Amino acid sequence: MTIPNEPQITPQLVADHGLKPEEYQKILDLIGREPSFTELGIFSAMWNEHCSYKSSKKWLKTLPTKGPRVLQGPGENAGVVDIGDGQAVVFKMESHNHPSFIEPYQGAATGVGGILRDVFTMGARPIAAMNALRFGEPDHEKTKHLVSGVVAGVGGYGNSFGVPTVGGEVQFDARYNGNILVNAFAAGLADADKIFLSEAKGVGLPVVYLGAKTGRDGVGGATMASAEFGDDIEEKRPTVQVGDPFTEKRLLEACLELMATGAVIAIQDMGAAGLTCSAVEMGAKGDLGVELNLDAVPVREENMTAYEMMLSESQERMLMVLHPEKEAEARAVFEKWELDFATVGKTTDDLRFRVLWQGTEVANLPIKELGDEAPEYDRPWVAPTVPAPIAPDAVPQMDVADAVLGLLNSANHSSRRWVYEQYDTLIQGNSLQTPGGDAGVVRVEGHPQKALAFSSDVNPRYCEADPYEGGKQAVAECWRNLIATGAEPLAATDNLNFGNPERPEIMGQIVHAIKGIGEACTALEFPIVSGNVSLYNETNGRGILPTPTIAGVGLIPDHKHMARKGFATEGDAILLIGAPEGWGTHLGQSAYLRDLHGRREGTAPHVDLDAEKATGHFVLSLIREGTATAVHDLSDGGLGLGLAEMAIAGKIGATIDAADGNPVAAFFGEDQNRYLVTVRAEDAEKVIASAPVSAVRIGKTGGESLKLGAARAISVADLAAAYEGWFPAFMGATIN
Amino acid sequence: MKSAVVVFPGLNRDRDMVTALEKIGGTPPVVVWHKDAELPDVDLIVIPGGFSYGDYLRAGAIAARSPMMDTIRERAEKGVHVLGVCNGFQILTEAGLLPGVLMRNASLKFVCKEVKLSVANANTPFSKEYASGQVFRCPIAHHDGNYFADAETLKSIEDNGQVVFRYAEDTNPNGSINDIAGITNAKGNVLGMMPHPENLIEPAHGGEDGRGIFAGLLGPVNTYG
Amino acid sequence: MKARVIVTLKNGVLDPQGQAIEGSLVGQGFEGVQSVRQGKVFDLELEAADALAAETEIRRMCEKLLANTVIENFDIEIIG
Amino acid sequence: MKARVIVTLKNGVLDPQGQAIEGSLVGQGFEGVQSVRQGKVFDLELEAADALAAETEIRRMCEKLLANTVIENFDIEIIG
Ligand SMILES: Nc1ncnc2c1ncn2[C@@H]1O[C@H](COP(=O)(O)OP(=O)(O)O)[C@@H](O)[C@H]1O
Ligand SMILES: [Mg+2]
Repeated sequence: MTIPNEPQITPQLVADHGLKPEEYQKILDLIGREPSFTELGIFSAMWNEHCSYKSSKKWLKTLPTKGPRVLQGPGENAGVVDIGDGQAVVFKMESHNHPSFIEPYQGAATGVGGILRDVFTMGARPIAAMNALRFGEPDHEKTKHLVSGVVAGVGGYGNSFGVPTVGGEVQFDARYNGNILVNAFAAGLADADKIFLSEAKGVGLPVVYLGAKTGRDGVGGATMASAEFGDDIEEKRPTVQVGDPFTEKRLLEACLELMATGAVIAIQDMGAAGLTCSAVEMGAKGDLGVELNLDAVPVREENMTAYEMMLSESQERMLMVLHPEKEAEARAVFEKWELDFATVGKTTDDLRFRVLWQGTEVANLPIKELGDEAPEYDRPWVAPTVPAPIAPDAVPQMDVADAVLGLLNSANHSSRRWVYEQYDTLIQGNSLQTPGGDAGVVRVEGHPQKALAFSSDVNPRYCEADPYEGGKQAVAECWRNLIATGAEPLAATDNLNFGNPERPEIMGQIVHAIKGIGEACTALEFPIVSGNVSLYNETNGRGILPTPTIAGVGLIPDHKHMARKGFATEGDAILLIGAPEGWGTHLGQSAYLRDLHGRREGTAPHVDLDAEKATGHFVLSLIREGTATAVHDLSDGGLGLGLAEMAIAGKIGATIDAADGNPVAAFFGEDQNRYLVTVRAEDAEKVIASAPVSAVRIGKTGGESLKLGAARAISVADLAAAYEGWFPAFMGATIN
Repeated sequence: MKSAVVVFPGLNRDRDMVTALEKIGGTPPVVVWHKDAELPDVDLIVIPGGFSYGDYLRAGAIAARSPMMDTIRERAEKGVHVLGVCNGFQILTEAGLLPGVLMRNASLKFVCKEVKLSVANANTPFSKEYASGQVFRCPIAHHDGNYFADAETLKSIEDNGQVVFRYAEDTNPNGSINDIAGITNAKGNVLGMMPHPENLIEPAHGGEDGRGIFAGLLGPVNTYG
Repeated sequence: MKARVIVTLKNGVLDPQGQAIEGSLVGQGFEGVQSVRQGKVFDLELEAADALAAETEIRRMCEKLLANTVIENFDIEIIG
Repeated sequence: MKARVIVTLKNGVLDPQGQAIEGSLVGQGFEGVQSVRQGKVFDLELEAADALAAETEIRRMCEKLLANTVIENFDIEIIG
């Protein structure tokens, strides 16, 4: 064998590749010799946290991933769920946290590009996108620049590519000062019997490279994404990748056209660790070897080494295994779209991953073991300590009207219009609900009535206080948001963002959050069909709030029966469904405490999954039968904020009775599984009588102001001014 | 009436436009790839929105220099109707079929929302379904919609009635001079507009205000689907 | 052969980017800033017999594509 | 005082704009074109005690706003 060994492998070099000494020993044992430099790079890419899920795998396996509609669960580029009539929705969420902190525009843009590619790699045309964003505290010196750059980057890529952004989240908390979170979601539509997978089949078939040329972008990027930030962050900068949505748009059209010709046997996009991960996955899944000839790889820079080509994270690239007899047809498609097309290798029967470069073999590794033998850790963990409940008399009191206005005008509860108006929310002409409602809704093209709903949720404050309840709550809130539009929740994807798993307390958060997510998904019949893990979100030893983002998809069989959150007509009865006695009670970890009083105390609210399910199904039935005139789920900010949002969205006021107990608890408690539903006054009694869960009439819509119990009435115009005011005032005239 | 939608790489509202033309006109338009040898004989040529060639260099600049645009220019000279929406408008100005330029929005941000348009000239084939002065709703989605022309050009297009649509009721979203949202050429058979009437043509879109533009050109056939 | 082309907006043509940047700089405390105009630069590599040929060719590129001569001026510098 | 700032992409950073322009130029028959990289130019007017003060100030502007130093280099020329 002629594997060259330049440079010398030293312990330092091994450490620089993010490999622990015992992991390196495992490599030596596996291949029976010292790896070449290129091989070391390949191992580092395959065995880092990002690709191997080595810390989380054990726990991820416990999530429910099956259901009658699930066609493809985790393990492929995206999950696939049957929506009837021979169609399927394909979706996934993925993080681009570290790159976005380093270069917010390009980091966010390439995050969007990556997730879109995951979806169309499977043969689906993207029809909706969301973005869940978490930034540091508003007055941190970097925050504005990061918000401005990330939002511009998400828009810059998605708008040009041509997918409507229909939802997302934006939150601020000091715990993200040094590690922002950028989680991008995409969903696409495909024929259920035309899903493309990454498993290669057949020996001696051409492995074809498609799309953009390879540069030195992000060499070491996947390794970086799994490393904690230290103060040497500046040095990691040159690995930034630049996105090219124009190329991605052409790649989409070319791939779909190519798939239609029947030429594609297997396809895999080049994401993190590019050529390495994609080639190994295709071969390993199909029990085949792969031989790559790097001299055939289209490059855009001179003198690229084998190492650089194998680890490059240049964007907008794909790898395919094609039917040889269709190669000419395939090439013509790519030439039409002016994209690179090169046969760079072939499948083999020896189960080896061989890489040739300038006449030498620079890597020769056992392909299955590269993935299967990746280290898997059962990292030590300690159960999180749950804080004590807050005593009712420790809750600071405040005027209810002032509190509503204060929340509406706060960083975390104000309107996100400043953000989503920078996104194309209408393109494709199918958007039935654009951002601002409980979930984004798009019509299913080609079907007269069907629509899909999308929502992304998590409350990291709850997860910090109690990862188990917080995990449950994230799932329940997402499910609830889908229900609130009239959708039957189908399935979800998760994006688990945490700190350093090598700390037992962080690992404990992960374990408990996954347990909570799993239980909620099981109880609500809302399987997880894809997902992504982002660990090591820490700077100088301080971790982010545990943030397991849940993004869900729901099906609306007939969009005539779709609900919106704005009050629809004057004189409707307002019903509070699923609430405890006194309407609201739980103020621990509430928005009221944190955002109005600067206090983070108490327990996370408990989610009763049976009650959640019963309440949700009842609300769904009210929407389906056309009884509900408006629907809104209650989450952080409670009843007071929920009512204000309904009034602002519908431009109609309301008068609410006085609550029985403490007004602060009633209006700002964050008890779970609650919805606000309006119905025609004459329907109210019947609905209340038919409710299998608690349902109380709390007031009626009408007039130009919102009056909450004994508090002073606030005009809807003033509510709207407070709600719409915070974000533009905060951002001012920033330019990226 | 026969129509064609011309597609350059990077355009992305071509499918929206095809749907609108089909729903309103009753028959689907011919979709023409910019490199196709021939542009069929049609009465209306539409260049839809998007980011042709990524909008790199200047919005619409690269597509404007393609051979297809020479063909479209010849057809326009013969009196064929040409409609450019959003990127289509930018391409038409870059190609010199319409006066002025579309610069970066004054906010420097991409903006997608609904605005109000008023009809400044109802005597064009594109606006004849509306009344002069009528105000209607229309969505926008663009990064470079800030219309600019030098004083002389501006005076001449204003005097000639070439300004067809203006942003109304303080909804100018991009800093366009004189609130200009859509203009025609001197002859009146080429219209460019930044807003997207094709995204407001049916109840599911929340309104049908945009139909008039297509109905005027295609004849009002009502087919919802 | 290498060349640099600088494309700038003509006098009197609105420059929204320059204006916004000016505002932002002043807002960030750079109070001495009186005006900002933004333009583009293109660094080209091309095959050409000599500098003159290169310049002639580049001038045509500017007129045909690189500059929108309705609103922009261009300057060509042959670097060698 | 007048100054010109030229901002260019660092070596190796992908330049989709330059690529698209290159493709268009070649397509329009400028076959000698081998590579195009696009950058930005800012023409500034500012008040400053002298050229050195101006340059120091502009350097700060570049670092804070005009250039994205993660992927771009900048060059300052004081014109007078
Ligand atoms: N980054 C974003 N992109 C698009 N839409 C967003 C974004 N952030 C928030 N939104 C939208 O703003 C609305 C309010 O968000 P949020 O308060 O998180 O909703 P909810 O409480 O219903 O989960 C939702 O419609 C959401 O989709
Ligand atoms: Mg909601």
